[in-house]
Amino acid sequence: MNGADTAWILTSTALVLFMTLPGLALFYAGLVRAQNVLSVLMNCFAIAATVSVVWLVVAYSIAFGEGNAWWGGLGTSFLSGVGLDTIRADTTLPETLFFMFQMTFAIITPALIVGAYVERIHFAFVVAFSLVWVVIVYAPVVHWVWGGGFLSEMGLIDFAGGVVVHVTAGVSALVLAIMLGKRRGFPNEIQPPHNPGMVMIGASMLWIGWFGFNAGSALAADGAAGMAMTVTHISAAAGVIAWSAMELMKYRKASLVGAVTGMVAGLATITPASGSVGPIGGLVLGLAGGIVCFTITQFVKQRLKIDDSLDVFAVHGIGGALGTLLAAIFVSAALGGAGLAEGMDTGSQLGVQALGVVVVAIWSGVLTFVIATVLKMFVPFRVKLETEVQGLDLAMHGERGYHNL
Amino acid sequence: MNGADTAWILTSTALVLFMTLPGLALFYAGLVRAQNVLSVLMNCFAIAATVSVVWLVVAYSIAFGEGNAWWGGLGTSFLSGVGLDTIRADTTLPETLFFMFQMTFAIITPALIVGAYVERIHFAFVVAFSLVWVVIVYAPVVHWVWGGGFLSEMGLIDFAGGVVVHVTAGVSALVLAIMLGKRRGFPNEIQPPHNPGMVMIGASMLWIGWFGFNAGSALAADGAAGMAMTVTHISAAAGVIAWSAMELMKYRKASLVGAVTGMVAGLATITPASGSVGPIGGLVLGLAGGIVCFTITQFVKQRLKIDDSLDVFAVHGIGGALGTLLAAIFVSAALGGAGLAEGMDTGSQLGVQALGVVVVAIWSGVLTFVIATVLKMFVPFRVKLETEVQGLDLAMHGERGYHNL
Amino acid sequence: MNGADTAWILTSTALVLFMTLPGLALFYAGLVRAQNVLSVLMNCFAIAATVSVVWLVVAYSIAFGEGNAWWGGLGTSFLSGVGLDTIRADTTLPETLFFMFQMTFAIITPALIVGAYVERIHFAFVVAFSLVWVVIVYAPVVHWVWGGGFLSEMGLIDFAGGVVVHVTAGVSALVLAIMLGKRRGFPNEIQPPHNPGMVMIGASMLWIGWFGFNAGSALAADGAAGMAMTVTHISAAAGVIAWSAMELMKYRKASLVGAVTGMVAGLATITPASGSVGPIGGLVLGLAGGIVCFTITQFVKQRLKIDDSLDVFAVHGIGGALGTLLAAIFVSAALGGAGLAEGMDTGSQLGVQALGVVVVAIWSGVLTFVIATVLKMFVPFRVKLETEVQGLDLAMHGERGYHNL
Amino acid sequence: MKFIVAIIKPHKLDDVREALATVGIEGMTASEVKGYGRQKGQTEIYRGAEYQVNFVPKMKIEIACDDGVADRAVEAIRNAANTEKIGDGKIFVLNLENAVRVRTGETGASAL
Amino acid sequence: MKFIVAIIKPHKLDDVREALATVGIEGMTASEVKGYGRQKGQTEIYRGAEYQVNFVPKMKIEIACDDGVADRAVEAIRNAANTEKIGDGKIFVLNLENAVRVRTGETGASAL
Amino acid sequence: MKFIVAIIKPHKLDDVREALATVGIEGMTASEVKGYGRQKGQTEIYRGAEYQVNFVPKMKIEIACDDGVADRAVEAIRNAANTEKIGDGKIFVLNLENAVRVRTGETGASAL
Ligand SMILES: Nc1ncnc2c1ncn2[C@@H]1O[C@H](COP(=O)(O)OP(=O)(O)O)[C@@H](O)[C@H]1O
Ligand SMILES: Nc1ncnc2c1ncn2[C@@H]1O[C@H](COP(=O)(O)OP(=O)(O)O)[C@@H](O)[C@H]1O
Ligand SMILES: Nc1ncnc2c1ncn2[C@@H]1O[C@H](COP(=O)(O)OP(=O)(O)O)[C@@H](O)[C@H]1O
Repeated sequence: MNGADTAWILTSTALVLFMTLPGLALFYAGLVRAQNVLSVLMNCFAIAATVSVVWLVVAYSIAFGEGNAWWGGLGTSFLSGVGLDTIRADTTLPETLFFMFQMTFAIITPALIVGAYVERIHFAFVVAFSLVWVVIVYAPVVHWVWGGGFLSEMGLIDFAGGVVVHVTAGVSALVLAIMLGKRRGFPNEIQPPHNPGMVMIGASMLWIGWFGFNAGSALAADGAAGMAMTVTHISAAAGVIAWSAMELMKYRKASLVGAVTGMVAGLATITPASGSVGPIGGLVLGLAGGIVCFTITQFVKQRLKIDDSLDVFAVHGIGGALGTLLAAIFVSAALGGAGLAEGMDTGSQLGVQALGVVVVAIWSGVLTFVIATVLKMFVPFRVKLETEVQGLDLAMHGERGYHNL
Repeated sequence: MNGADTAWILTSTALVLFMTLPGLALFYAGLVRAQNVLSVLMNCFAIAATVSVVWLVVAYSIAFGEGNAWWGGLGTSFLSGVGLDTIRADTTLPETLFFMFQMTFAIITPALIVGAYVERIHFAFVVAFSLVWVVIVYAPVVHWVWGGGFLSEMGLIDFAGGVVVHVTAGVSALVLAIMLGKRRGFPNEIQPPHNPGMVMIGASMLWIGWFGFNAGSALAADGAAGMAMTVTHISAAAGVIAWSAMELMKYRKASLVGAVTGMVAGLATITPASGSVGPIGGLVLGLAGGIVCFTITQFVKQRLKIDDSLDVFAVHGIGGALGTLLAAIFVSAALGGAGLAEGMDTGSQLGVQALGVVVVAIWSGVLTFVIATVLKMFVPFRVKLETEVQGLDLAMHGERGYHNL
Repeated sequence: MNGADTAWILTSTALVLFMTLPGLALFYAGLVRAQNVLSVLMNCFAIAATVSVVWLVVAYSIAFGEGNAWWGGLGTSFLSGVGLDTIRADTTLPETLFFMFQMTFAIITPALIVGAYVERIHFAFVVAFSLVWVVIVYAPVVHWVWGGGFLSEMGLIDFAGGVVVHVTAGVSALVLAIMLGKRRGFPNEIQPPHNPGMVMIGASMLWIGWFGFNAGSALAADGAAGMAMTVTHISAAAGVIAWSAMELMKYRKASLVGAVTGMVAGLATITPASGSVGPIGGLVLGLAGGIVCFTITQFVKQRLKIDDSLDVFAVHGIGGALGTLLAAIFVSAALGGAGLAEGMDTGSQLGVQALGVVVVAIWSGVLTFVIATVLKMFVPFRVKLETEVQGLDLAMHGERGYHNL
Repeated sequence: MKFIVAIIKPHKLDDVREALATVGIEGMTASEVKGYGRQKGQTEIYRGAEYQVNFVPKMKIEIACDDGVADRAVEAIRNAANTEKIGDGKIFVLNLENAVRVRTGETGASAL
Repeated sequence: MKFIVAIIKPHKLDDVREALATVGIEGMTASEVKGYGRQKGQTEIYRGAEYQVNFVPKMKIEIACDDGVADRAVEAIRNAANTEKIGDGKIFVLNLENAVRVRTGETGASAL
Repeated sequence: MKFIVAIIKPHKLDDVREALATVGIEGMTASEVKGYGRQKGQTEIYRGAEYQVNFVPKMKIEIACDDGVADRAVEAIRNAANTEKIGDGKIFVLNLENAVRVRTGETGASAL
């Protein structure tokens, strides 16, 4: 065990949990109507609590157990065999800590999907779906990429979860949004975010927390962590600049919500590449992420008329996929990257990256469709129109977000 | 000195201060009326500032000075004798850092009591009481349990403060609530929380900060810290699930404020045991904490009709005591725990735990009564009815929480 | 490279960025009218993003490149020559991490200036000015003091930026405020802060983050970091007490905004001295900072009638300068400090400190005047009166802070 | 002239606005209010206790109009705001003696 | 019918609501308003400066009722809202020409 | 007596209050409202889409006064609220049958 690495990952675990509680929760809650603010916060909070238990019971084992190329088996359920002094293989960390650090990823990934179905979904479905999804969709993908499964065998570059986190969440979000249908009034009479300041607070926490997400994925306190933090930060900044520039060109105004959305786009894009590229790579990926996600956001909502309400697919799915592909290019030492693994050239690496994205996208999309189709036979899927109109807070949770009378 | 341990405790100190500022402050402020939001924030902020100075001047010395079985004496007042290179005995940390880490506990403990007297107490009393309380009630108990005093001699298990923090605060809160009397309109016309979202933000910060509180109490970046973080997190999650389940059974709705209250219950319960139990223990303690605290909350308010306004006793006092007792059981290696100290069996350990709880509860209750009785001769205790009706913000602090006109 | 030091500075980097995003942004945004809340948040967010890129492109090199006594040259632009394993000279840290840690200072310094021009400045000017200012004003001063430039040669004590951060920002703020002119209605019809709770949240984040700012400036996880954290915290607490005491004497009420402003004053004052003084020094500097800044705040606004809207000069400029001077006194071992550098006596040290403050103040003031004078020929400086009346959020950013209809 | 005060369900505001346009009314003033009546508020829960909320959120619309269109305006509001559920609201008609447009000083119907 | 507008202290809302029930009035509309009058607002302090707040928070209650109960309604409000302190508020009585229940279309007194 | 309802631009509130004082009116009730009329709201942008905001923030002022001063009051409001821009607002005058001061029970003009 290495104490310094342990100290940094203890911190990173706190940072990544902070991304969801309250970071992502606020980011999403500020974007909806005032009558739904609590339901969004509650979705994220309930996912965090229930997924944590499922992670202990079975999901961690499926993701990181011995197992085979496809899954990790059930041998490590309830952390059986893991004690105070157990060190996680191939790391310098106590396994309990590795378990915790990875848990924070398992929490935020289904929480990202919340953005697709806000303001109209039934709370019971949110919890049921998230739990099943983490076990069936997420945990196996983790095993393929980080648990020694077949994608890692093939040499897929996904340092901190472009595929594992953002593609899985983004594609699943798109499928759910289509199945659930549009919010009343979408797209023309949708109200603007009820509290952009809340969105910015959440976004800032996501930015800070992402240091734990990406630099923490080095699993050590060393130069790799330092470089990961650097490219992550530069990419976030570039994403802000790119998105704001697009808005300025289109409306001669740069909005706060736009700026923070560009930040998320830049961060989602750099995530898979944050262990491979250099500062220049971070700059380019951030700019690319901002511009591409801005374009897709409008395409999905205005052309396809799909109410992926908070743009989970356009920002996370596309950003994560884009970064996974670009990693193959900017990993090259010539562009300041860490260099290709031996035996790989840019073409072959790009092939592996593309394969990883496609396989995981299909896996996530198909299984999400199956899970939701089955679940909605047993659990209410969408709320009544009247409830949707009044807002979910009072109807689902017996509370109101703002009391001034 | 060990750099890695130092790095983690520097971080933990920031995390635990973050629990109070702004974590606990927001958690409490969101629960009151909009006209009292600033007074609650100010109570917590003023306590943090003034207690810090008192800690330097005398309280740290009483808690951690050489002294005897009962108190630490005054030898370390103003950190005299402590320099850049002084290492805290029995640790690998600079003593200045140990002083800071412990200070954050001394800040949050009286701040927890704020929940008992909101919306009707006079600000001057809050400050005066908190300072005296930290010196007379809190510091000696710290010495007994963590400073080499008689309870540590007896082998009391209280890793991070179930007795030291939660029982002292909970019992003192109950006594103050009784002495101060009910808020106008209690219990029937009490208004629901003016901003549950603010409560959730604070709760999330408490969750994150609690990693510093419990895992930091390992005073090292090692497997013990990893395990403490794990059981702490699992217990919080279980607390959320338990409380929400109770609400669902009773009202067919799970509220956000309920979920986060369950989280606090789970965290308060695991705190004393977080150095002794394993993941299963964490799960059980969290569930137990959620269910028991839910029940006691209603008993205190609806049966006893005591206006412990934000349920400090029911959640912290009971949770901390429950966890202290259960620690004796789940410490056993058979249940995945660290194992009993030699010479101890479950029965004898349970005896020590019970003794610790009872002694500290009596000490806190009696002295709180004495301190408040004396202080209110010199400092205004409760505000005028008209001030209470208008709200404390404008009357006490010359400010209003929300300006939109 | 030292892993423990690296772990702590990774954390500190996150903490200092957290000071700006969202700490300072919220601190400032809560102080303005509800119609300008987003513009303030956007100013801070846009500064963070754009300055980050400029820091990579050129400013870091000017500040920390080899260079000469006056600037660091352009050799390290785009971090050229810095790889995964490059260690920053005179530290035990990866240079990428040192780059990131210092970047967070480069972000918050221009963001501090935001307080001078809120509610009436044009967004385009904010971005343009901040970028030019970081390159021309800030980066060279960093080189003089921390990059081996002439002020460090002379033995100036500025551990964490009393001169580098607070004097540069404070003086520049004052100059900009004068050039920009008063807000409509200043000083008599200015509205009180629209959300003091938001101010307190931001202030709490500043307090926590300042641990990374000052204790992080030790660039190591050791006793120096522990002592820096201790004196920083004590000074913040003392600042709160001093400011609140002044208010109590004057109005018989202590306000929340006053308390948190005292905290900032205490923190700005200790910043330059946080590597030199002991706990007593921290206590005295905090009290001095609170009292002096309280007095100057009123002098600037009520006597000089300068609308330095959020008191950047009075709190940061004066606090930073005061602390820089007092450092010369409380550094002495007799007062619990680290002791004077050999060859220095209190008088000579005081001379160096005074010189540093004066030189940097003049440099910042004159150049800010020049930059603003030139920039306003090309970029709109102040918004139209109607926009100012309606608020900047809708006009500049096409958004509104609070939607309830 | 008449001064019409309508209390409606908040989400009906846009429908009512559009309905009024069809009868030629292009101006109105809306505000958030809390209503008490037959429709009871939902209960809120807080830490194991239930609270009855007496007042429910409503939208108030005030319209000044010429006597001639008043009846059609009332009818338009009624149809647009009606959901056939308790709590749909009320329409009150008061007499308006005079109206002035601040900008021009026009008075009477021409000020509307 | 009458249209009664009462400006009261916010915390008196529930008392007034109950008082009105005793005279048979089961419906009303309330809203938060800011009042200016003899009662002066408290001063606010901000960084060493004091600000006079001109407007104080009040609650406005609007009640449509039959002519017959109007006087009793006014009396009920007065008694319930009275604290014998400056700023207790005012009650204004206007004439109400017509009332319509959106849901049913009932008009006049039966719409209340 | 008259019951004057004025819809003005929010930042004009203090000017209007002062103007009313000059004609001897020392009491009024203000509230935030949203206005719809000729003046169109600015557009808001959200993630690459533009939204037209139909309602613009306005301030509503209600003043009860004696018949004698009503005209001067209206004039005072007009002058103080006028910016010669669309959206300056409207002033509506209704008849007020009675007024009661809660604290004292005074009625009529002496209650104001
Ligand atoms: N007598 C009244 N005076 C003023 N407003 C009223 C009155 N009665 C009802 N209202 C308003 O109308 C709303 C709807 O009335 P309610 O009795 O709940 O249902 P309905 O409109 O179907 O009769 C109430 O919430 C209240 O705002
Ligand atoms: N002339 C008026 N027109 C409308 N509202 C008024 C008028 N005068 C007073 N009010 C309202 O009544 C409230 C109380 O009046 P105030 O003069 O303060 O005390 P009192 O009710 O004891 O006379 C004020 O805050 C204001 O809201
Ligand atoms: N017919 C009406 N009834 C009630 N309020 C109105 C009416 N017409 C306009 N208003 C109010 O007056 C405000 C200003 O009116 P508008 O037509 O925008 O400009 P102007 O006052 O210059 O004619 C509107 O925002 C609305 O609040």
